[in-house]
Amino acid sequence: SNPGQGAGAAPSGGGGTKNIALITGSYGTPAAKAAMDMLIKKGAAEGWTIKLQDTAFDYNKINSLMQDAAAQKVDAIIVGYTTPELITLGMQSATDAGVPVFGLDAGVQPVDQVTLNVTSDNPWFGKTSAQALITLMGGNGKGKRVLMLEHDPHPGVKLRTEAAREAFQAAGVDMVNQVQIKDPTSGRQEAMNDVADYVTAHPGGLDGIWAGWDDVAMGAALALKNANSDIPVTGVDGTDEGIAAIKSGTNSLKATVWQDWGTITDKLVAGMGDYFAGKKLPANLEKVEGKLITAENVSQFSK
Amino acid sequence: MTMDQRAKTTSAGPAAIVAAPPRAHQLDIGRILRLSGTGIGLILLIAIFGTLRPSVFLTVGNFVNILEQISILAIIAAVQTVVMVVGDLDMSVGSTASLGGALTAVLLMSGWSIPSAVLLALCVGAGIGAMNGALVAYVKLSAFIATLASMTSVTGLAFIVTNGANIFGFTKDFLPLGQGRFLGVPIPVYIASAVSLLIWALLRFTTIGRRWRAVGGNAEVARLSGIRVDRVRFIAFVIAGLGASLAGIMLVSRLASATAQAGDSQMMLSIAAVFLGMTMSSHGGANIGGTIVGVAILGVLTNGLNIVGVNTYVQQLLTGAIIVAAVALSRLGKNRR
Amino acid sequence: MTMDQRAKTTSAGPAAIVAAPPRAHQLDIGRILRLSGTGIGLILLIAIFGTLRPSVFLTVGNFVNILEQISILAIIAAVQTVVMVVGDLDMSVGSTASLGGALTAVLLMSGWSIPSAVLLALCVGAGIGAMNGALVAYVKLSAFIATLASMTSVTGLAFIVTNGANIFGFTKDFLPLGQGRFLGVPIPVYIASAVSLLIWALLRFTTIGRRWRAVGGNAEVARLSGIRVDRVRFIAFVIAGLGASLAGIMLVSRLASATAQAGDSQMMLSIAAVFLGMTMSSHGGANIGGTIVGVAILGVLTNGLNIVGVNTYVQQLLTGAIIVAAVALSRLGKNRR
Amino acid sequence: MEQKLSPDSAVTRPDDVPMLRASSISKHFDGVFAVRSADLTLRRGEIHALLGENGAGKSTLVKILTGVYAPDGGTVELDGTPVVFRDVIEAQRAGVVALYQELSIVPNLSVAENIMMGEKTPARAGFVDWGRLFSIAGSHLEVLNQRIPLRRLAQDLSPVQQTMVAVARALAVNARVLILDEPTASLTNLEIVDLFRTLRHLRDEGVAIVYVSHRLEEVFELCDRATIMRNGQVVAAEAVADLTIDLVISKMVGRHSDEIFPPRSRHDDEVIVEVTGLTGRRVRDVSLEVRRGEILGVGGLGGSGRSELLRLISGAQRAQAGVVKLSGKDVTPSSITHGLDAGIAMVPEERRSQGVILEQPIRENMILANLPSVSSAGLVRDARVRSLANRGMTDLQIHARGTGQKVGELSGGNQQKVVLAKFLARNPTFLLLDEPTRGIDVGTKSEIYVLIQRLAEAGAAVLVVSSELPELLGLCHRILLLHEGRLAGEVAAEHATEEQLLTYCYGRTA
Ligand SMILES: Nc1ncnc2c1ncn2[C@@H]1O[C@H](COP(=O)(O)OP(=O)(O)OP(=O)(O)O)[C@@H](O)[C@H]1O
Ligand SMILES: Nc1ncnc2c1ncn2[C@@H]1O[C@H](COP(=O)(O)OP(=O)(O)OP(=O)(O)O)[C@@H](O)[C@H]1O
Ligand SMILES: [Mg+2]
Ligand SMILES: [Mg+2]
Repeated sequence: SNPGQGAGAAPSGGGGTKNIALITGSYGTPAAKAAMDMLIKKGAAEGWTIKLQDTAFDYNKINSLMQDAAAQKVDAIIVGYTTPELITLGMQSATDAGVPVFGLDAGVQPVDQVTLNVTSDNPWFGKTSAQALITLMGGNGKGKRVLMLEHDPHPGVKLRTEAAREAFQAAGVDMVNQVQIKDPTSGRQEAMNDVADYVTAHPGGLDGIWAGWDDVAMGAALALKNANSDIPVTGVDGTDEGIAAIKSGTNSLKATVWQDWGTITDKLVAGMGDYFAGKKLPANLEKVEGKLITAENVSQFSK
Repeated sequence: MTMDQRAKTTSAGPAAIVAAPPRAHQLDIGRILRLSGTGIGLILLIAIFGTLRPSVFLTVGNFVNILEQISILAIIAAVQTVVMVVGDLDMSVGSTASLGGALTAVLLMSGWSIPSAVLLALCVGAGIGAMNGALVAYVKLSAFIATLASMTSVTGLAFIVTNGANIFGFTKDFLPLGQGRFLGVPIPVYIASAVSLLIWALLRFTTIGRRWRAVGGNAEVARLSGIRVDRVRFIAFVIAGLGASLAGIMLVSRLASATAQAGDSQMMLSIAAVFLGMTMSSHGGANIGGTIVGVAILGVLTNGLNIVGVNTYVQQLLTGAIIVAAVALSRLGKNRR
Repeated sequence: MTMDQRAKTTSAGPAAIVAAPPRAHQLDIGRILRLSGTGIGLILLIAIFGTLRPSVFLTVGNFVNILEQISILAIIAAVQTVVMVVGDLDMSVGSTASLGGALTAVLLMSGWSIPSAVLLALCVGAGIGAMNGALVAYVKLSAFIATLASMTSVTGLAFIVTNGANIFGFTKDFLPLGQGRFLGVPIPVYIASAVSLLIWALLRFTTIGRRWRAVGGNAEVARLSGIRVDRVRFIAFVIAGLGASLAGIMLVSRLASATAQAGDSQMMLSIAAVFLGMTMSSHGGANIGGTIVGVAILGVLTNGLNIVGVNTYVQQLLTGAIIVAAVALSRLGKNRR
Repeated sequence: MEQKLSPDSAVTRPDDVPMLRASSISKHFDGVFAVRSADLTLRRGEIHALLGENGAGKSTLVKILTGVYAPDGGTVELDGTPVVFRDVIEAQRAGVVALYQELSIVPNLSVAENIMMGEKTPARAGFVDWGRLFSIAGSHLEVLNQRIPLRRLAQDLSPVQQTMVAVARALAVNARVLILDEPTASLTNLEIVDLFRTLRHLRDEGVAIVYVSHRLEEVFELCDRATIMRNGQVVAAEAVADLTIDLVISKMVGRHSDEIFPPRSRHDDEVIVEVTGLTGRRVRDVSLEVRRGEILGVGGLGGSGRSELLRLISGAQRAQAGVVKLSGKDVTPSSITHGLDAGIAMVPEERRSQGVILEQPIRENMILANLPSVSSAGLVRDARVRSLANRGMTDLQIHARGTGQKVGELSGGNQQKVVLAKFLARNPTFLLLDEPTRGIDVGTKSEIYVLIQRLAEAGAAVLVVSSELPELLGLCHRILLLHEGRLAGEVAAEHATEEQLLTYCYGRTA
């Protein structure tokens, strides 16, 4: 399994049985699922019961679930893959009920009502994957034509995208098309069709594809394979599938940014343990960077 | 029985008009089961969850929670009821809610006052309804395809309006609409009650309400009896657009943020609620009382399964099964021919 | 010929039909427009995109692209057509496709052979169809609510089967089903053509096809003519489940991965396609030819807008508008009193 | 353009200005004329019969007069002033009102609301005035001598009651011109008496009434003048006193009608149908026998259970008890399919909702009950379909453009023939006919009688349900009467009278 996943599972005190509600904006994407599962497992090692509830990015539902959890007086609520600013109602009901709220990859700014948010450094992901693509395109981005696969409604992906755009702009990359994926649940199919259409419309008109997450990157790679094109694609997440694709060497997906879920969940579990033990937490936001995976280092990450 | 009446008529000359239906139906258990099947379903659900987690589920706080959680759906389902009374269907209520909310958010952020932003968003909602209504009533497209198409277009519009982003950080004054409480009861609950009552009164007491029902019952007879069927259908869609937009605005206030698809999930739920409620009328048509019971079932179901702590996936599996069970219950008394 | 017959009839007997000015029928432009409105819409779309980007849009390569992109939808829409011929609607085809694909993927990963994995997934699809069919035909629930509920449950199942994960890494032998080509044409195109032809033949040449149409035309008349209406509707749903599952399996092969919701978006599209096609029959009913034109419209639209380089959001806006336009076109000849 | 008419001006007009005059009205559908250059003149205070065979264009003319259809040509004058009604509402405002054929009620509204629909709904500021609604609706039903609970949903009424509610709706508008398109098609004599009384009363108050009916006896009883149509054209307009039934028929069909009923044939003594103790919801313990070649009639009042009896025998409805035997074999059918396979076929009561699929072509309709015989190995053989359809067209003399024409475009009589053809192609040994000639003109009626008799002569047993007593008397060998679901009597048709039948219908044993 991935490095980090097994690491640092040491109990951090403040044990005892705890009922914890884990309410997530996303469980349908592989990366999110991996992180959630890891968190539940580590919590169990602490003696905590973590109940997961998925909302498929329905913020209204996140609010409702937080209200329900607050009404049940759970020991803590963890929100995943959402932005605390967008769920004020749920946050308020938790605060009113005296239930602490923790964040797993939840937004990027410190929010008062959140006890601790351990989050991926999405801008770093965007910047890093963009630079990797520039390297794959020959090192000098000037005039290189890149298609971007984005999804603005997802706060994390949006942050990545913005950082990637900045990096491309700085390098003089020509962002020829920025495609918004409409529905992430069928994202791979959409990406496949969109890239196929673009490549048909502009034969030889692309030097690379930047994708906001691995699933759509795989769709882009499939389309390129059908079009017999060998331009590089980069993703973000470091899913097992993405890693396998990079390792194969024959796939167009050449690089992805590995999100360090091991570290993120470790830090969150540790922070929660400290909180339950009555310790004061130094800050309520921690950002965790990831690692770039390319053909060179992929073997360290694959099973 | 009919024969008796008729036989009497024969001998008696001009007959006295019987003002109320005879009491023959008094102990028709099949009928009672049929008419209240969905209601029984609701009570059963409450009983089950109440037994499983009495200390949490059966509290005033949780009850208020459920009410708050279903308020927005209740509004959309109420206006969906109107469209379905007429015999049509509005697939665009979800996206209209999204757009209405998104538009309000964008306007607020660009400095509009709350009343003017809300008013414009309501007008846009009514406008979308009017477009749907025109396509269905005057161009005579099937309601399904017309509103499906407008759902797609309106979603596109909502994305354009928000530019795909989450919009948040409104003035605090806007938040009470969706988050405030009065006498311990959330404001949305009041609004939803008011809208439901209004729709109920419209359907029950007004001429337009009766015309909606007539058109839904038999449009051709209605037309030949001097009802302007086109106009009547048109108005139903306008109301749906208006109500959807209102719900969307409340949703944005409740969430303190707006996205292009925030309200989309309400569409299917609203239709499901109306269908659940349709079993509660003797003629099998959409009716506001039934719709509210339908909304309540959906609300109690989610809340209860959450509180009992059922795995999300299993929740979905159960939700479908329970909806079927609730509707099927009402079929029990019905199957003899 | 017809005219002659009629002229003879006039003198011959009662209830003769008098011929109007001879040419009136022959050149009924309204009727032609009405029956081919959607087809004209398709041709117009091709013409527009062809004019805007002739060198790209009007190439064999792009044509093959489009065909490949619509194959899976074509299969789902074809089986949806069957259900809609009977006068029902299947909202669960999308989630059944997802489940069928997911199940195949999970079975393949756990070492099943391709034929047995595919066969089991097809059976499960047919089973879901059978459940829908039983609820609609025998329990007599409305198709809308029954399949909406089963859509919810099946999605839950798909999540349970995949445990929410992305499943990938199948044996290479499985991929040609969705990715392979034969004589330069993608395999899915062959499969979609075969399925469409099969459904066409079923509807056109077989007794079950006639029964479907009779039940869709007037279920009571069909019943009183000795057609076992319940069984006939049941079979339609089974076919829908089967076809949806097949499409889902192909989707997984095409994407080389499976998720719990990969096929969900096909549901709305399939219904839209059938509705687009319904305008192409003289009785306004679902028909396979029209459905295929409907699928083609949706495919050409997305591909064309992509090729012309229209922004995603604007694409959505236009898609809705163009669907309305295509359907409305077919209404042109129809509105006189 | 709407015509404002003050009542005063109407009264002051001389009597020779007709209340309504339609001149040179034409209308065609899909290239075929339904009405061609038709004239109709209505005087104040007359009941005017509009007669013609099925498809003659009567209903179309009615719809043009009331704004449902826009005519291709022609003018309509009301009190000498030209009017153009763009829809029903404009016609209604001008006092021209119709009860349309085969369109009666809105099922999910109460009886009272059905009567007071559209602009008639009493309202204050958009709110329905329920008090007035019920009292006015009630008074209209009272005039018709109907005791129907005003709050009951119209869907729960019997077909007869539904028709009476629709009649009341037409009366509820203070019409100057009242048009009734076959109001009595599904009524029994009882209601007809009340209806006629009401119509005569309205006539005496100066209302001009157009009365469309295929029951010519009624016309002679009720009407003052008659306009007769054939093939969309008006062929005569005369005082009823100057006409005889034979004359009317000959003008309608363009030839002389001989006896409408064919001479009664003889039948075997061999009993081939034995029904014992049949019980359903309304039908109680009915037993009967039919012999080979016999035509057995079943009479009764509306709601007496005649249709249910047929449904129980045919398998359309499950019996609670009872046995049906065919040639000594127990074949009590559990479904229509089962019944058909055993040789029992039923032509249902409601043509448009139970008999034909209006949107589909003639040949598709004809094969519905015959799929096994036109197919092999699950495949429909087009050649067999064609030959079956063509045979049906010729045998029953169906007038249509071809077997591909939509049934909905045919006149009522031809639609009925399609239904008959569908079931006759099964060669049933026991044929059940529920109101086989309802709403059908005399010419077609007579053709259908001949057909029924041919079938009996060929060895089938036939059961005919009819609300028209002359039909039962003229066509059948023997007649059973139902009262409240039970057998109330049996008569041999040859020497029976209508009075005799009615006595049994009312449950009085003679
Ligand atoms: N909407 C329509 N579309 C096409 N043809 C029509 C339509 N309405 C009537 N027709 C045709 O016009 C002719 C006249 O029909 P109409 O209904 O006026 O006859 P009718 O005299 O009322 O007959 P019936 O006694 O059977 O009611 C028929 O041939 C009928 O098939
Ligand atoms: N008073 C009534 N209330 C509700 N339904 C009725 C009533 N009378 C009759 N029906 C229904 O109408 C249908 C026809 O009734 P039935 O078969 O008993 O009558 P019928 O003798 O054929 O008379 P008709 O066809 O003239 O009404 C039946 O399905 C019956 O249930
Ligand atoms: Mg007529
Ligand atoms: Mg009857």
